[in-house]
Amino acid sequence: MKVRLENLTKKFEEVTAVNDATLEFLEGKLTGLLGPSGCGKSTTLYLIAGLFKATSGKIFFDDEDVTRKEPEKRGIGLVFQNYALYPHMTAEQNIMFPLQNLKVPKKEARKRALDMAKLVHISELLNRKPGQMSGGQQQRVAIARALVKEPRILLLDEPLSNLDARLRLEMREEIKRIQRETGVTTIFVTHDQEEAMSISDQIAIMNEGLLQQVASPQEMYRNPVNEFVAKFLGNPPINIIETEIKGGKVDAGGFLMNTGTLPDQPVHVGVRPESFRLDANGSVKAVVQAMEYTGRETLLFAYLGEKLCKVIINADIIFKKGDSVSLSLKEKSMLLFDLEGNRLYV
Amino acid sequence: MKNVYKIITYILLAAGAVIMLFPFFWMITGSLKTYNQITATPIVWWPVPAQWNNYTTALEYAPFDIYFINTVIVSVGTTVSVLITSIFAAFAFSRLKFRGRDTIFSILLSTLMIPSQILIITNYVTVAVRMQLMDTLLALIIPFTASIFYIYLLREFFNQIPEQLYLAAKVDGTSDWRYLWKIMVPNAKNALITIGLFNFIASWNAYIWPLLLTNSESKRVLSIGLKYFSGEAGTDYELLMAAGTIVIAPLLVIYLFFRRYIVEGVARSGIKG
Amino acid sequence: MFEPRWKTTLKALLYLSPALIVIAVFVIYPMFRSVWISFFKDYNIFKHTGSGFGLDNYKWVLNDGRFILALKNTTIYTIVVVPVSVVIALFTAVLLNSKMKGMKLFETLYFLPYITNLIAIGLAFKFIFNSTYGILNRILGLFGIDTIMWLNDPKYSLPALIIFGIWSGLAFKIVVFLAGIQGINKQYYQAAKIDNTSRWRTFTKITMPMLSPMIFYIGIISFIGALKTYVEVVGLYGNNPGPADTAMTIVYYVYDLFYGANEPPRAAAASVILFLIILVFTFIQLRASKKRVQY
Amino acid sequence: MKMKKILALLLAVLMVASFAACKTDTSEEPESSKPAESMDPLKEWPSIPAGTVLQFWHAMGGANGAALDLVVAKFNEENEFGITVEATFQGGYTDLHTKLVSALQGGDIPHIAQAYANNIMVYLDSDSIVQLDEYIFDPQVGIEDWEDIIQGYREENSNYPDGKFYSLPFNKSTEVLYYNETFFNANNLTVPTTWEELKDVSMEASEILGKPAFGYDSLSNLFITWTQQAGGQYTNNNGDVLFNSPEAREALQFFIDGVEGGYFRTAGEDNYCSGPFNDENLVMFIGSTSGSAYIGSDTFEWNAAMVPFGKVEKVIQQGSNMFMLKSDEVGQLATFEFMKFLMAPENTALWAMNSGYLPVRDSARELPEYVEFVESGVNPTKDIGTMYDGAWYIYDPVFKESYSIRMAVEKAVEEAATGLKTVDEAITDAAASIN
Repeated sequence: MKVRLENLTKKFEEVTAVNDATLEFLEGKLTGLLGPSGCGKSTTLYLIAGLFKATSGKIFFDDEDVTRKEPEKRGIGLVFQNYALYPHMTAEQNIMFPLQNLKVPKKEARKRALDMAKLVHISELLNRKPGQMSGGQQQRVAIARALVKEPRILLLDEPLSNLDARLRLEMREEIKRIQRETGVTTIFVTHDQEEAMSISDQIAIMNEGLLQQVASPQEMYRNPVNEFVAKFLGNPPINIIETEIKGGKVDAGGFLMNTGTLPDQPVHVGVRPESFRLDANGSVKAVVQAMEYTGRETLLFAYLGEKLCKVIINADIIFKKGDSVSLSLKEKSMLLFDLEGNRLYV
Repeated sequence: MKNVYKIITYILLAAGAVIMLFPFFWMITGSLKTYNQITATPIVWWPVPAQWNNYTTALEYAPFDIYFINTVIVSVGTTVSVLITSIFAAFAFSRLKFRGRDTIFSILLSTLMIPSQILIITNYVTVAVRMQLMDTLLALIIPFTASIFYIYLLREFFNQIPEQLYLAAKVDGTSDWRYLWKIMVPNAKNALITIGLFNFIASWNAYIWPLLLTNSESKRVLSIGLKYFSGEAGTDYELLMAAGTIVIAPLLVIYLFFRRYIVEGVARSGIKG
Repeated sequence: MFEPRWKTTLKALLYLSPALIVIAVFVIYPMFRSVWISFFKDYNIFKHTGSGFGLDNYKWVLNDGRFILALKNTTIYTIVVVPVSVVIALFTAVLLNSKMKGMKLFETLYFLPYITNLIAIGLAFKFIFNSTYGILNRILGLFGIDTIMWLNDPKYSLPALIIFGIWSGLAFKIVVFLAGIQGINKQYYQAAKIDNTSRWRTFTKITMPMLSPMIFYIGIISFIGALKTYVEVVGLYGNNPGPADTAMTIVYYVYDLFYGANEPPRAAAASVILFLIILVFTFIQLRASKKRVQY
Repeated sequence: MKMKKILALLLAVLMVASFAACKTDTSEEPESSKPAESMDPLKEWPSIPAGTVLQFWHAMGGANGAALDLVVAKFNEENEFGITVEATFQGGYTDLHTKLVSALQGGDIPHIAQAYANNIMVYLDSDSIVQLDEYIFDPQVGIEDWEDIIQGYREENSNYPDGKFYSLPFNKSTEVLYYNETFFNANNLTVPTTWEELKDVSMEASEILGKPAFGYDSLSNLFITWTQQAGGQYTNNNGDVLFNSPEAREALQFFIDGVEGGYFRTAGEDNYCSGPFNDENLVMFIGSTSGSAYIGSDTFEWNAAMVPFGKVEKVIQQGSNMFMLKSDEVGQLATFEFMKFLMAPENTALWAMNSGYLPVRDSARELPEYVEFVESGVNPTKDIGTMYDGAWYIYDPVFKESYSIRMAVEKAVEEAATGLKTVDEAITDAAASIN
C-alpha cells in the first residue's frame, strides 16, 4: 500500500505543526520519518493514523482518500514510544485485543496471536504482564499487537528511544527483519539520524513543520538539499566553513573550488569528515589539535586555517597536538549553501 | 541516635493511635455500661459486669433487622449507580474532547460549595411529589446516583492513565465504550473500590433524607434507628452507644476487608491533586 | 489529542448525561431555586408564592449579630483547622512512612475514624471534654493544667469544636499524604542520604515540594469542608451551639434559620452569601497555587 | 432505676389489661352522645366507614414511643368506627418539623401530627391545617366536658392569630423541682418553695457539697418563668418584646448572683441536669417532668416538688400539641375521633402513666388508676406535675418569631452566666436583637 500526503497541513491553534507536506511513502518499504524533536514528524504520523485530523490537505492510501476516516477504519498498526501496552493484560491478551475488536473468533485470534508472538520471538512470554517484561520484550509485544490484525500500514513512533544502546541496535535489526518478512508498508518516526539511515529504505526529513527532503539514505547523505539536512545527517556531523564566493571561486580553509556562474556571495561550505584524505601531496596543511581513536578509525580535530574541523582518517597513526598533516579532498565533496541554508548547485 | 528516633517515633505514633481510637473505645465501653456508669466519677474504664443487655434492649426499640437489610440495599444501590455515573462522567471529562468541557467541569466543581442542607426541601418535592416515590427505597437511592466529588476524584485517577493507551486502543479499532470497560475500568480498580467504599460509608450514615422520604418501618434504614434514643429531656446514652456500635460494626468489617484498596486508592486519587 | 467536534461533543454529552441529569435535578435546580427564594421578603414555602422581591434578606442577614458571630466563628475555625490538621496529618504520615515494624497496623488504626458516624462519635467527644469526668482534663491535669470548662466556657467552646474538627478530618488526610509520600521516587531520598542531608531538610526540600500538589488538593477540599461545618457542631453541642452561640457556624446558622426560625428566604440568602465567600476564597487559593505548587 | 422502669412497665401492662376488661362493658358509652344528632340538624356529619386508616406522625422515640403505641393500639382495638391509626416515628421534633415542611409542599401528608404551636403556625400558610372549633364545639361530635381540659393548654392551642383552635394538647409536661431526698434528710434541709428559700437552701447545700447545689435545665424556661414570677412580662401575642424590664433584670440577676456565688449552675456541657444529679454533683434542679425517666441512682432516693415561686405563682407548660391536616370529611372526622380519644380521661391518664408526660385533663388525675399509680410512688412528678393551678401556666405566645426570641433570651442567660455580659447588657442586647 502506498501512502501519499498531499499539501497536508496541521495547525494547533497558533502553531503550525505540519506545513503543506506533500510526499509519498513507498509500498512495502520502510520509510524513516526523521527530524529533531518538535519538527512535526510525530504529528505527521498521527495524521496518517487518523488520531489527528488534518487542517487542510489530503491523505491517500493507494488511491483511497482517508483524510476523514476514523483511525480504526484505516487498517493501520501503530507502535508507541512507550509501547502503550495495557498494563492489566498479559502479553497474549494484549496481542489478541485488536482481533477481539474485529470480532475475530477466539480460536483464530489465539492462533494468530501465537504466530505473531513467534514472529517477534516472544512465544515464551505470552503469560506475562507488561510490568514483568523488559523494555525490549514490551517492544516486541507492542509490534506484535500492531501487526496481528494484518494492517495495511505499520506506524512506529520513536519505538526505540526507551531502550538502552545495545538493545536499540538489536531491536533495530529486528524491526528491519520483521518488516522484510511481512512486507508491510512501514513508517518509522525517529530523531536519531543513524537509526533512520541504517533501517530505512527511504528517509523523509522534517524541520519546523516543513518537509525538507525525501530520498534514499545514501542519496540524502550525499546530496542533501539544504544545510539543515546536511548537518542533521552524519556523525560526526559535517564541517561547515564560513567563506565566500569571489570571482567564481570559493576558498574553504585552503581547499579551492570553482563555482562556475554563481554570483559572488557569502556561503557556507560543508565538508563531511570522512571526505578528507591523508595525502602527502595534499594541498592543505592542517594543524592537529586533538585526536580520538575509536578502533575502526581515527578522528582528528584539526585547524584548517582558522576553522577547527573534524577529520576522519583510516590510518593507524598516532598524532600529537601541534602535528601538521597534509590533506586532500575526495571528488565533489564540497557542498555549498547560501546563508539561508539552501543548497547552491555548481 | 537511630534507636532514639525509633523509640520517639513509636511513642508518638502510639500516642496518636490512642487519640484516634479513644472515641471508639469510649463508644464501645459505653455501650456496655449502665446509664449512670457513663457519667460516673471516677471514670468507669471497663464496666463489670458488662451490660450486654443494652444491645438486646436497643435492638428491641426498632426493627433493626429490617433496617439493616434496607441500609444494605440502599448503600449498594447508590454505590453501584454512583460508580457507573462517575465512570461515564469521569471518562468524558478525562478522555473525550468536547466543547465546553472546562466550563461544565468548573460549574460542577463549584456546586461542591453549596451547603446541602438547603437543597433537601426542593428535592423532596421532586422525588416525593413529582416522581411519586414516597416511601420507596428507590427514593433513597435516586438523588444520590451521581456525585460531583467522586467524579472529580475519578477524573484525577483516569487522567493518570497514559493517554497513549487510549490512542493505541483507537488505532486497534476499539470503540470508546469498549475502551472504557476493557482498559480504563480495570486499570482504575483500586480507585473505584475506594470511591465505592467512601460512598458506601456516606450512604450508610445518611440520616435526614431517608427519614424524610420514608414512613413505613419496612422502608427505613439504620441511622434512623439511632434517633429512638434521644428524647426532649434526655438521652439513653448507653442504648445510643450500643445502637451506634451496631450501626458501624458492618462498616468496620468492610473496612478491614478492603483496607488495602482504600490506602492505595486514596493515594492514587490524591497524587495529582 | 482529539479536537472537539460536534460529533465528539455529542458523544461526550451522552456519557455525561446520567451524571448531569442527576446533578442538574438534585443540585443545580434546587440551588437556583434557593437563590430565587432568597430575594423574596415573604415567601410561602408551601405554595411557592412570594412577595417583596429585593435584597432585604441579604441586608437583614448581614446586619444580624448572629450571622456576624457565625461568620467570625467559621472563619476562626477554618483558619485553624485547615493548616493544623494538614500539618499534623503530614507529620503523622512522615512518621508512618518510617521503615519500621508495625506500620501497617498503625495505618489501619489511623484510618479508622473515617468510617464513623460523626453524631455518635460527637457524643463520645462530649464526654471526653466534660469538665467533671472527661478524660481530656485528666490528662491536662497530669501536666499541671487546671480544669478547663471546654464546653461551658465561651472562651473554650470554639477551641473544643476545633479539636473535634481536627480529629475528624485527620484520618483521610493522613492516608492521602502517606500514599503520596510512598509515591515519591526513592532515588530522591537516596540522593539526600548520600549528601548527608538532615531529616528536616529532607522533609522541607524533598517531601514538601513533591507533595505540594497533594497538599493543595487536601487544602482546598478541607477548606470547603471547614466552611461548611455543621455536623460537628450538632455532634458536640446538640441543639445549642455552645454557650451564648460561641460555637455556631454559618451552616448551623442557616439550618437554624430555615427550620428553627422558619425563615427560608433569609436562610437561603445566608447560604448564598456563604457560597460566594467560599467561591471567592477558592478562586484566590487556585490563583495562589499556580505560583506555589510544584509538580 | 432499671427496676423502676420495669415496674412501671409491668404496672402499665396490668392496667391496660384491666382497662380492656372493663372497656368491653362500657363500649356502648359513646353512643349516649348520639341522640344529639337529631338535636342539631344544621350539621350533617358523615358516618365513618369501617376500615378507615389514619396516619399519625410523631416524634416520640424510646419509652414514650412505646407508650404511644400502647394508646394507639388501644384505640385501634376499641374504637367503634373500625378506624386504624398508623403511628409513625419521624425522628426528633426538628426532624419531624423538617418532614412536615417538606410534605406540606404537596406530598403525602398524614391525618394528624405532633408539633409545637409556633411551627403549627407556620404550617397554617399551607392552608392544609384544619381549624378545629367546628369539631370541638359541635354538639354532636364535640367535646362535652371541654372545661375539664387544663386551662393553660386550652389557651395555648387557641392562641393563633385568629383566636381559633388549630391544635389540641397532646404530650404536655411542666417543670418541677427535683431533689435528692437522701441528701436533704441527712442534712436536715427543707425543700424550698420560694426564691429566698431556694437561695438559702442552695447556699447551705453548696457548703456541704463544695460545688453548686442547684441547677436549671432550660435557660430559656428560666428566663421566661422567673421574669413572670418576678411580676414582669415576656412577650405578647403580637410578638412585642416586653422583657426589657426591671423585673426581668431582677430575675436574671437573682440567678446570676447564685452562679457567681457558686451555689447555682446551668446544665451547660451536661445538657441536662439529670446527669450531674444522678452523680450527686448537685442535689436539686428544675427540669421538665418529661425528664424523670432519666433520673435515678442506686445510692440515693430522689423526690420532686413544685417549683419555688417568686412574687407571682407562674410555671411553664411544655411539650407539644397535635393538629389535624386536611383530608376528606370522613378522614377529618375520624381524626377528630382519635384526638378525642387521646384526650379522654382514662386515655390521657394511661398515656401519662407510661410516658414522660402529664394528663391533659384535670379529671384524669382523679381517676382511681391514676391515683393508685401516683400513690405507688414510682414517679413523684406524676403527682407534682398535676398539682399546679391551671391559671399558673404560662406558655410561649404563638407567633412566628417566638422561636427566635426564645433563642435570644437563652443566649442572654448564657452570656450573663458565663460573664460575657452583665445582666443589664445581656437583656438590653437580647431585646435589641429582635427589633
